[in-house]
Amino acid sequence: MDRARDEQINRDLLRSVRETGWGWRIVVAISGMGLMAGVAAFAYQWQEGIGVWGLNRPVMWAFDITNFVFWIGISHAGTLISAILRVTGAGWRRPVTRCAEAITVFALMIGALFPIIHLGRPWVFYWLVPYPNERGLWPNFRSPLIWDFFAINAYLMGSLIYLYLPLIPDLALLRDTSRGLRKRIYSVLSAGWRGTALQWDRLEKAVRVMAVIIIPVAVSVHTIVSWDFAMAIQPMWHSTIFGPYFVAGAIFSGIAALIIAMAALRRVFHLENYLKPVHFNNLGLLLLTMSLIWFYFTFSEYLTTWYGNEPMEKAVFQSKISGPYSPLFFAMVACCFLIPAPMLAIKKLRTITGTVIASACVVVGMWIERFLIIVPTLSHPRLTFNWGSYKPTWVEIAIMTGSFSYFVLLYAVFVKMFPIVSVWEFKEGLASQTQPGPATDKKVFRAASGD
Amino acid sequence: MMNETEKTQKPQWAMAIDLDRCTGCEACVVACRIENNIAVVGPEESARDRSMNWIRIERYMEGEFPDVRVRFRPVLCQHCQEAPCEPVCPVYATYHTEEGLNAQVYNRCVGTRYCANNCPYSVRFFNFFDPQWPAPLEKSLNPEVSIRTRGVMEKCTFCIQRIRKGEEKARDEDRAVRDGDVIPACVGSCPTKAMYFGNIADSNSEVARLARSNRAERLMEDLGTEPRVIYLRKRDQA
Amino acid sequence: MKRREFIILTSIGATGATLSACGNPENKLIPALIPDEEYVPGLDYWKSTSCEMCQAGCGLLVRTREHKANKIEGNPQHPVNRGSLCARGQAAVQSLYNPDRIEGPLRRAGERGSGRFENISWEEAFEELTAKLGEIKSRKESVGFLTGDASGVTGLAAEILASSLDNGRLIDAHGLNDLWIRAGYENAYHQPIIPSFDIANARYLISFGARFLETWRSPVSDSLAFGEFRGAAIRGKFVQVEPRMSLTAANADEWLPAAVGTESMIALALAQVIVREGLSKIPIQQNAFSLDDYAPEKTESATGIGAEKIIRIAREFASSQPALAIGSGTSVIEQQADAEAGLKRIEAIHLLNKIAGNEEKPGGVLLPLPGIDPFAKWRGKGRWLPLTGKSISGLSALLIHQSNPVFAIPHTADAIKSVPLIVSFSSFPDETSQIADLVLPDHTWFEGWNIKAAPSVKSGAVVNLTQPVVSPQLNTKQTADALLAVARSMGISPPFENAEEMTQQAASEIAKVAGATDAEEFRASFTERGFWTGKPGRIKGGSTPKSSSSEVIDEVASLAKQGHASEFPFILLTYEHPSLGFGNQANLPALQELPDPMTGVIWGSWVEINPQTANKLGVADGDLVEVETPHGSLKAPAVVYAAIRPEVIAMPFGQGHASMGRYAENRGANPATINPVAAALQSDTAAVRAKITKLSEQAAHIRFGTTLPERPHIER
Amino acid sequence: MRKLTAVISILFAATLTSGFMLFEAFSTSDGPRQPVEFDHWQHVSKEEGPQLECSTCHQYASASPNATIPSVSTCMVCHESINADSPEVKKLAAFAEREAEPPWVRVYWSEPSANVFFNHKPHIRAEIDCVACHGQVSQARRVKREVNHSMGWCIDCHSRKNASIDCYACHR
Repeated sequence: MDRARDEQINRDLLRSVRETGWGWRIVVAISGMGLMAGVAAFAYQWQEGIGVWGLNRPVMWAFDITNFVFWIGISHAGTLISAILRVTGAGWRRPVTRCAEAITVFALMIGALFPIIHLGRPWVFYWLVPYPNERGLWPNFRSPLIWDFFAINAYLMGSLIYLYLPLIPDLALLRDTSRGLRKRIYSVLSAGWRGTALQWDRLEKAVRVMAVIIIPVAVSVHTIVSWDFAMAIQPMWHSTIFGPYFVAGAIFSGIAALIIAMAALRRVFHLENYLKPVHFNNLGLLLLTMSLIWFYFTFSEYLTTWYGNEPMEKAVFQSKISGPYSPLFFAMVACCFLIPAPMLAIKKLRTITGTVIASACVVVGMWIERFLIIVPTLSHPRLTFNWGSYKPTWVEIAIMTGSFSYFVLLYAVFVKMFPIVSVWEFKEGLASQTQPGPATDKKVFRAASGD
Repeated sequence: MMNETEKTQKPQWAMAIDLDRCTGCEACVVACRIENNIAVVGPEESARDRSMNWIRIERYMEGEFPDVRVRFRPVLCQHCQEAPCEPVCPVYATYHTEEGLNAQVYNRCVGTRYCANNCPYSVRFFNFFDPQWPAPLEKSLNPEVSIRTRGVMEKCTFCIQRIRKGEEKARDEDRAVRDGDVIPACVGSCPTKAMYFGNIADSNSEVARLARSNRAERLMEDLGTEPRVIYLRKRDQA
Repeated sequence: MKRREFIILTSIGATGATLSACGNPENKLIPALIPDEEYVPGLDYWKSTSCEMCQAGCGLLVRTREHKANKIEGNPQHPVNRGSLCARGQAAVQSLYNPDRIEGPLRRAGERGSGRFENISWEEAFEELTAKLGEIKSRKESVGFLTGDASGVTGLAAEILASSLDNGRLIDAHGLNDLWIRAGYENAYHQPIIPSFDIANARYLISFGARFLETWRSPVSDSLAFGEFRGAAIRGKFVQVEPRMSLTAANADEWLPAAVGTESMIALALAQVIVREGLSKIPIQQNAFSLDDYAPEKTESATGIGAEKIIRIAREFASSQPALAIGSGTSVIEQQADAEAGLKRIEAIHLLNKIAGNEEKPGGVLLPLPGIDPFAKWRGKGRWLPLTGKSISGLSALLIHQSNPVFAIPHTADAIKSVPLIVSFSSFPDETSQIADLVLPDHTWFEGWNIKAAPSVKSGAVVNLTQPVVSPQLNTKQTADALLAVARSMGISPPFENAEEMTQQAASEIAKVAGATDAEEFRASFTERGFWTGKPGRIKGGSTPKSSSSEVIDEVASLAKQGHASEFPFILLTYEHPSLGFGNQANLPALQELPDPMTGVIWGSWVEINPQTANKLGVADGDLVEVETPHGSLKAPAVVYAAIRPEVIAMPFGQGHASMGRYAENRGANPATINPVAAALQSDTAAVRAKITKLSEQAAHIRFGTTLPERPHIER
Repeated sequence: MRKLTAVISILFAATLTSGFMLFEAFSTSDGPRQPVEFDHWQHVSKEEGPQLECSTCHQYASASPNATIPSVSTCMVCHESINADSPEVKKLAAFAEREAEPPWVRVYWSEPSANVFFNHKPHIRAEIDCVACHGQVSQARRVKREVNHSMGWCIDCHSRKNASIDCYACHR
């Protein structure tokens, strides 16, 4: 590989770390303000009580858990996709993986906040943690919320490791090319990476092992999240397909989020040479597949409910199809299937712009889907005397805005600190193109890590 | 002197409600509110469907004028033996006691509201805000019952404070509990005497007798929740 | 004896005797008179007293701990309520500890009606009142005493004070309603009695608009009877005849939505069928109605109830023994003739009982046991007048106690406002106290004394004792005590020092009636139980005057106004709210948040409209509508209510307070302003023609629960 | 340099600890001041005193949830004549005169927010010594809180005695 090319790649991919443009500053300022609004709203809720939300009897969950499920869903973008692609050896994955893995970690961090935010008494959230105490009290291991606690923690840990491991060579590159405080930080983070054959060997192995481990963990996380509902006996919650349905929905929304993030990065950091239309095309095809799978699940879920005609299930069903929630329901179908599926199916429309539009629809549609799983069921309890409705307040909307802003902020900071396209993997990809066959010669990469 | 098994076996509390006698007058609703310090949430909060009634009268009106039929059903916590609310609580704030009560421990509650979402009877109430007792209204509070704070779930306890007193009384007299030892506030106030309370494990008790009645049914029995509230169907000729 | 032993023995003897000697010290029923130092913190003391939330006279046990009342239960020994208690009774502690009680005597500081008052001491208050009454006396002008407690201690104290003035006028706040009921039954029975009805033992019950499960005479007592009626080996059948389905009708096996004012036609049609089919138990030549005009075939178009149904029910009624007809129905009152006809209705209904042979037997109509007036010995010649336009005119001073006429009977407000001196004894800042010159707040009945006869029960007469269960919470004074104090300073010496002494002396009188040998012992047990019941040894007639129906009819006629059907196509029924009553209980938060059992409305008022009518008017549930009658108009949210006749709209009393504390104020509308006849009678019986218009404004409308059928409606 | 850091941190820790201990010692050295200086030791343990049982005055402990503080009238049964001219008894007599109860300051209680409904009766029935929960009140001239009634402390004893550790046993 020629040196000039190598340096060009380094320059391009490390530009986000080295240079601070106005675009980045504006994004940080706006998302920072959004986050502050969310934090202020939460502080207000903490002070006054959860009554400042629009919840009521019988709708005791709404925006809070919708956001929780939504963010946990988004988190399936990354790790799962990059792991599957890595395991299956899809070569085009290389510029995409890190971007996806970062989404996972941040979406998980934010998603995991919601179960705490939604508590009536958030200051005692630690009671969900099993720790020995003089009172002899433990959490209830029969509760799906405790399963959530373990599943999300496991996934978060796994995802962090999985994000970190492939980052090490790039951290070393950064260490070697920066000065001052940054250098100190990167040298700690790069954990003594010198690019020896042994290190490469171990890294490869570790990444491979993690890729295999993270797939079942990711599947289990969203399955368990779905069990929050499926384990309950409420109409249209108590469904056996919720596990795969949720996982499919999660991957679906995750890919959509990834496409949007990639498009934004491409634009802001001029990564046109790295994130190419082919990536959007491939991810677009994946998104199309997921859209079809999502539609299949949704169709069978609603068909069986309709055909079963059990009065209580049917009441919830009708509230979605023809009742007060029908505008949202049809918006969901449009956003998740009717708009994206044809767009992605037609090759002409599967451009960068096209996939981004489809993805935006999907993200919105999947948020509505989560809302429609939670609220219509809760507002139609079995005893019709207690039927109710739900309207959010500004506090819930502010907290939701805060969560989105926080995500953007975290992402922006991450981009500022680490190359968002894996430098060594990209180079590995180039090498494997020029030298067909498995890339065993680590010299290339050693060079990449900068000597 | 009662025998040892009678003494050691815990009473199994249950309630029977005769729907043929219940007129829907709601005396029980106020009796419960006063006995159990249930907060009045006020018009603004009531408008947001947050009023709390541990026992409520459900009214179902069917038919068109002039053939309108109205049915009333007092609904309170059914104290299910297979309660859907219990397994889902992550911190054991709601659990099952040896006396068959579905207990809610207020100061263990973190407020996930999962129990309320999984209750098919919608009998769980959440304290969205701290209760307000403008002075001197707080003097009317029952010192035997906890005052709940915001963020916790609450619901019917079968008047646990009265159960404890009744059990204490029986113990003082060295005998098993019997009918009349425990009278929850709603049962005591009922103007048509439509409600009965007692130990269903004692086959001679009134509730056990009524549970065997051919009019006996339990609410949504098909869910397998095994409620401890027994409803006696109306004796309509129709 | 060692000193230590001595201490142990004496301490047990001194403080423990009353409590520990009885075993478990919890839940001991003890007289309210227990001296303070014998209280032990942490223990429950149950004190017996009597409920004064309505006229039924239920016996109560109040649970107190550390000098605070925290729960009221029915007294299980009391013959009226046998341990049960209604919603109003349960909520009564919130009147004792109401945050909006008047804390002490007040003198008006601003314009009348401005609501500005200054705090004064009781001495100043008495001084001022005595001086002013003295002036009025010297000018030989009239002073009125208006009280809702005419038969209790306040009534007697007012009589005593009135005797010290030359022109004292005694006005009974419940008078007109009592007279109206009395006059109706007098028509039916040709003697001044109010019969009692043995619902418990009847096997067939037809009620003509009597809401006996909610508000009629004695809801708890009647509910107990209804429970027995339902629980009997042979289940009784219950038919309710009324144009709007009340809670009582909702519990009926059959609801006959007869047109307003045609209840008597239904009764007579039933009677006609019984007679023509030869099922009558008595010969029927001597009745006032010519029954053949009321044959069900002839009346069905007017009543709206098919002849077939009437014939079937008549047969059932005649063949189910014992059977019972109760109630009085409703009617539109627009002129004097309507008022007279209204009184006639009771007669028609009771003809049915006579024909079916339901009198003076278990499960039928029972003629009442003689009543007891505990104060008979001290009654003067003063006659209690009903509260009418006439009785409050021409007064120089008006003393108002336990009555809120400015709100409840708004057409009297102008006459009251023109009285130069208004003294209110209200415990709460209600509309009447707001226009008073002096406010001398009364104790609540948890803090004061009273003794009163309750309506008799099957087993005998009942006398209730109300006694303090807690010490006075605020700087208030029992009105009877205040009146006696004023009477003393007016120069007479009353036979009693205060209300407590009045009850004690009255108790001694009852001891004589009861034939008790030891008056002291009788008094102790009376005080402990809070009531006495039994068959009086000798009959004491009391001061019940023979009613004069003309007085009622004149008052009603003077208030009625004609409305043309073309202009006012609907009939407005105004009815007593099941828990807020006529508005006296609107300041109790527990009752404000108690859903109306039929509509689920809380914290407000509403107008019930048949779905057909609503459809025609384009009114949806919760829309604000304007209801106009010849007397005025008001705005309230609509409730689309399936169980009401299409031409009838209905609205409960209870809300619409301009002032009465935070829970009652500025909530809903007061139908008393548009149906003055019903307001004057304080009853459900008088309807009025009305029209209804949908408004574009949005209404504050809060409901608990839905009005859906039990199973969701599923289209297959 | 390192040594100095270590010394400073040790000193700091020691100051904190001793300060805390001193604070503890001062704050609990004496119980709250009561309206009448009632001396338990004099009534219960003093050789030449009346040597009363706890239940003589706290007479409802065996029969009710509350042990109860005796009313002044109980005190006056003896103090009408005994030690009637001591200043503290005079204070007591003044209360009795006014038919008022001295505003005793509570020493043992649980916060209302703990939602604990303690009942003395079953504890007396199980023959738990008063000292187990209240410390050496009989030796105290002024009662102070000696035992920390934390939930763990309650649970510990309940488990040892095979008493119920059901939540509803204490909370409701």
